[in-house]
Amino acid sequence: MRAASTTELMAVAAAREIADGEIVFAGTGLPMLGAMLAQRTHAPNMTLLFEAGAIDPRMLHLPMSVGDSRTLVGVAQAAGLFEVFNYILQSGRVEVGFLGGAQIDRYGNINSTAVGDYHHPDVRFPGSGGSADVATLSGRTVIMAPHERRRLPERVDYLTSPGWLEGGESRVRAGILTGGPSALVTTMGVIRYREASHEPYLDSFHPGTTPEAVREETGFPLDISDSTETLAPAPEELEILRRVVDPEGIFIKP
Amino acid sequence: MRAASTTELMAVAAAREIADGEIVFAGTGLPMLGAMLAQRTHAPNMTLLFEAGAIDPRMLHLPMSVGDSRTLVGVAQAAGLFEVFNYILQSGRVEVGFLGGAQIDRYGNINSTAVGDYHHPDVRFPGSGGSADVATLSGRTVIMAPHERRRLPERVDYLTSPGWLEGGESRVRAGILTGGPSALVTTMGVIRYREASHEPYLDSFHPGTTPEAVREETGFPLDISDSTETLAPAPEELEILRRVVDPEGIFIKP
Amino acid sequence: MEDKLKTLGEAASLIASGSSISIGGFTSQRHPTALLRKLIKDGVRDLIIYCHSAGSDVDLLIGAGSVKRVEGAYQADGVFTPISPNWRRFVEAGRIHFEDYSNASMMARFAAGAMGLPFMPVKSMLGSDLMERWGFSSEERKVDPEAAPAKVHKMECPFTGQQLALVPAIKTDFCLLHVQKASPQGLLRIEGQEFLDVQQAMASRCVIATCEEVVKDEELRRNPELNRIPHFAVDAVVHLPFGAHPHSVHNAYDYDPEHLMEFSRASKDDASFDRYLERYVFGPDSHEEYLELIGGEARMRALRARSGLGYNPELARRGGDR
Amino acid sequence: MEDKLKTLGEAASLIASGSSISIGGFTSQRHPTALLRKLIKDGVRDLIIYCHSAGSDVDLLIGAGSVKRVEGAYQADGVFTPISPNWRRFVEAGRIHFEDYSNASMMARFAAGAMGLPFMPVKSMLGSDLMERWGFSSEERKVDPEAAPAKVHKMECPFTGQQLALVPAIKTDFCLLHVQKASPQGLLRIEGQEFLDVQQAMASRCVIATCEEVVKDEELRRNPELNRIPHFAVDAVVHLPFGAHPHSVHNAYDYDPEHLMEFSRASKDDASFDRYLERYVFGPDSHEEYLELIGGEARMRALRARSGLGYNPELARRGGDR
Repeated sequence: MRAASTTELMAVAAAREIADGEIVFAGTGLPMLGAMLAQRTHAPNMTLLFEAGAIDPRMLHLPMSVGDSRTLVGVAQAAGLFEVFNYILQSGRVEVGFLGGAQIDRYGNINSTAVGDYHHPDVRFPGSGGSADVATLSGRTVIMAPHERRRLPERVDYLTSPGWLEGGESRVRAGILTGGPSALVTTMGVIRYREASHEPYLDSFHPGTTPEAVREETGFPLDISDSTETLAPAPEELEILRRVVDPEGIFIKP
Repeated sequence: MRAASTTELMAVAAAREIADGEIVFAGTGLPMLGAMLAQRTHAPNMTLLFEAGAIDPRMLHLPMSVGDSRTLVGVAQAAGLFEVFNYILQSGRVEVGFLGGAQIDRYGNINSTAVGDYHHPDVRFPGSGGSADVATLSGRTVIMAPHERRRLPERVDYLTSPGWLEGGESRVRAGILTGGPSALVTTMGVIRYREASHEPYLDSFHPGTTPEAVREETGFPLDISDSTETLAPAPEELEILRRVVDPEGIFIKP
Repeated sequence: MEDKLKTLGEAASLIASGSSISIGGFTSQRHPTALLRKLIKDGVRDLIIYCHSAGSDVDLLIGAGSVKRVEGAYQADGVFTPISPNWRRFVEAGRIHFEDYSNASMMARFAAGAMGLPFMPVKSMLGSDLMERWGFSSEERKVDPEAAPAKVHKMECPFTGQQLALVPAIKTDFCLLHVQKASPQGLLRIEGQEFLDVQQAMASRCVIATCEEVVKDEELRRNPELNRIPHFAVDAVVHLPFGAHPHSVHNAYDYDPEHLMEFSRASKDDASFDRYLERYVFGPDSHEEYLELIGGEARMRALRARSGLGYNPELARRGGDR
Repeated sequence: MEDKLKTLGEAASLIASGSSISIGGFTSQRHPTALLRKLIKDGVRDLIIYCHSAGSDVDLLIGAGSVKRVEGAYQADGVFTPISPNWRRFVEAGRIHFEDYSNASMMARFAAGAMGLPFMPVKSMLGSDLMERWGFSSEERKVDPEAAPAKVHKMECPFTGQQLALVPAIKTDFCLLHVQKASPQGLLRIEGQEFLDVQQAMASRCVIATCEEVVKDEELRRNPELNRIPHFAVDAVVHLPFGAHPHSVHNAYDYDPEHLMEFSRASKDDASFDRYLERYVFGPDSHEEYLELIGGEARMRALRARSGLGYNPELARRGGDR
């Protein structure tokens, strides 16, 4: 069997962040791969949600976006943004939310809006979508991003989606009473956050890299002292990912 | 043909308050008779609403309450309180609302709550239901009540549903920017309200009574100088009311 | 997925005295009445009830002495009982606590609870005694952990300057529903009007649904646009055909005018209502026995809805005149 | 009841330059794209757009120079174009005004408009630059009658003390939808996700719906639980099969990956996007001609949804790699 690609490694790492029975909010892209994989492996009783209106699908084909008809196969309810955001997310029922972002800073704050000046940006991104909402209102969040120094700065240019803000108690002080990032899964490893300080540390580095290389590619101080190598995907996980979750090769290039 | 009973007279008077094409909010009882009659006579394009969730029914049988399954025949939408109150009533789409009440005072304020002290009432009524909402948020309201002196006091014991409050501009001053009672249809006549002062006056007295008798049975000052006799129901109106709207004799006793 | 099918007894046993509850349905429609009878039989008391337009569901509990407090908007069974008789009797005698809102403001309070918000703004209540007269004083609220700290707050909109009423969210311990179809996993389908069932369910910590029919989860998922409450919000499902009697269930059966009038007549004083309870609540050993008591197959046939209408057009409805 | 059936041209002619609009659908799904092409062709400009998760619907209007301002949360076509290219290009060059919210806060703004409220409270936006950084200053807002007087207000809940964001209601001149089924009288049925169409429609002064199928009003009324927008809220209905192309319509057809990628490639600069507009917007004289141009019957067959799934599982989706 072909060794796991970085994309596959990340999808498997994402899947492992989901416990069976949890209610999971997923955005477009890698989070969908992870959620579909988890549903087909260790978390058959998880409930998946998409903000566009699909509540608990049993998808047969990978969606291209959270609004895709493919999210409606076997769904419990075909609803809309109003129901998902209000009755499920804001009411505090979501246990884990998956997010991406263009920049992720030291405390897991996400920028999906703009690099440079907000009004005259160097690069403009799509914007929050549901990201700020999921980051604020989920029980915990898992962030997925390519690991590049410029994408992991000390402080995001625009804080679209609140992570631990400035660390410590700053999130609660801002009026956000629950949640916060539990993991940042990147192309190089998995970063987590210390309990009270919410300082980031490297939990694991992917096979083929080193803790030092990860720290080198990170734009904020990163404690690597507790890191171990990321557990490689099991052959069954890769098999399901390639043959069942994404046989069309939408994300996973053969 | 048997002459019109008081109930029939009131139902016909209620029907005549509806113009074709209007959106009408109706409560249980006489308003339903009036609305069903209007829909079958001069207002075939009216839209009827019930707070329990029926939007634009074409009823075949008189409902016993606004939640009755009979309100669902031919309905455009079977929704709920959330949709009807928010998207239709509070958003300002309702043109005329029909209300009843235990006491109606000089300025068309309604008491459906209690006579005597609120905490230890002499008589306790069912409460507002949607009455306060319809009275506040409809384009205009038509109130229907038995004409008895004690039921038409100068001031209600408990102001459940705002009419013109203390008259003049007091309704707008209270923050209610639209609506107000346009007619009070009683067992003796039809009372309306002067434009700026919102003082009540007798617009018409039902056949068989006199303006003076109406004033005598009214607990607040009533200008009777402009009154004429209520136009008697047309034979077709009575026919439809008896044979089509209420053939079971739920409200109309044969 | 977890199977949440329970017996009526198992479901009722979840609810302790002193709990806050809301009950699905509207006046004489789609209440989980069999479940309410079971609660009374089990001796559940001191209930705190949040409702909008209640009927002889809440009035049954009031008459049985099971209710400590009602926050709601309306208590009547339409034409059958224009004022719920036990409600009237208990309020006039000072035997229960109560606080009055309008239907739209109770709707907003449940919606706020369902949406995870501490309040909702409404344009209703302004200029009304609903705003000015409180059921419980600020002092009483301070010592009652279940009560909102205020009945309502008046607010000036920071965008437009217009006046609004802010009403406090409701979050109940239990929401009790009766629906047409439920899956063993708790996915619920409602036919006809939803009333406020969705918002009441989502504003509750525990949802118990009795239903006319248990349907496979996969079957309900074939028409996901028709499902109204997701499985993960529901804790127990009880298969209980005719579980809303004497109230109606759209597409299943009509209200029972004879029984509603008997209820109304029985509510004139404690002694006669005790006889009603003895006969219909404490007497039957099961829901099946209750159904036999009210007339069995013949009565159920007489109430059964006609397909395509959702009610029985032949029903003798003038029970009040007999 | 009034017949509201209109031709595409009649419906488009209702919308004047400078109008505020919202557009139904979500990223690559169920947009009234044929109607948008017609607006561009008719020279409608200076549109003020309120959206949540828009895709190449709004991006088409931006690229055509029809947009003055966007208030929204997201601009992308999922995997096809992770950042809407015209949006990115126009914002970076300072060619349109914009203001950023989150999806839930835009949802709340539309809901407030639909519910007749001047604002809605949300728990989102706290701690975020969505709260702190405004697209338009207080001074700009004062001279712009269309803009809310403030982007957001922070509030302390008078009941609980918790912090909330209040977001201003949206009321648009027009809401443009594409749905599966509509009656000539304007009753609308939506299959699959509603997205935010209901709230957007109810928050608009004029609703124009294009649809796959015109169905008799009586027919839609046979399943009233499935209808989503009442006839009296809708002003015009246009029968326009494949009217959402290149976007998908659940149960009808899939998105068109080839066309979406062509759109994306064409959006790299004004000159190439002008060629796209020339070919697909200004070229065809009618919607029928447009459908011929994109491949006619053969292409439509390739996109057609499989019954029971709602999309086409055989669709070649890796357009990006070709």
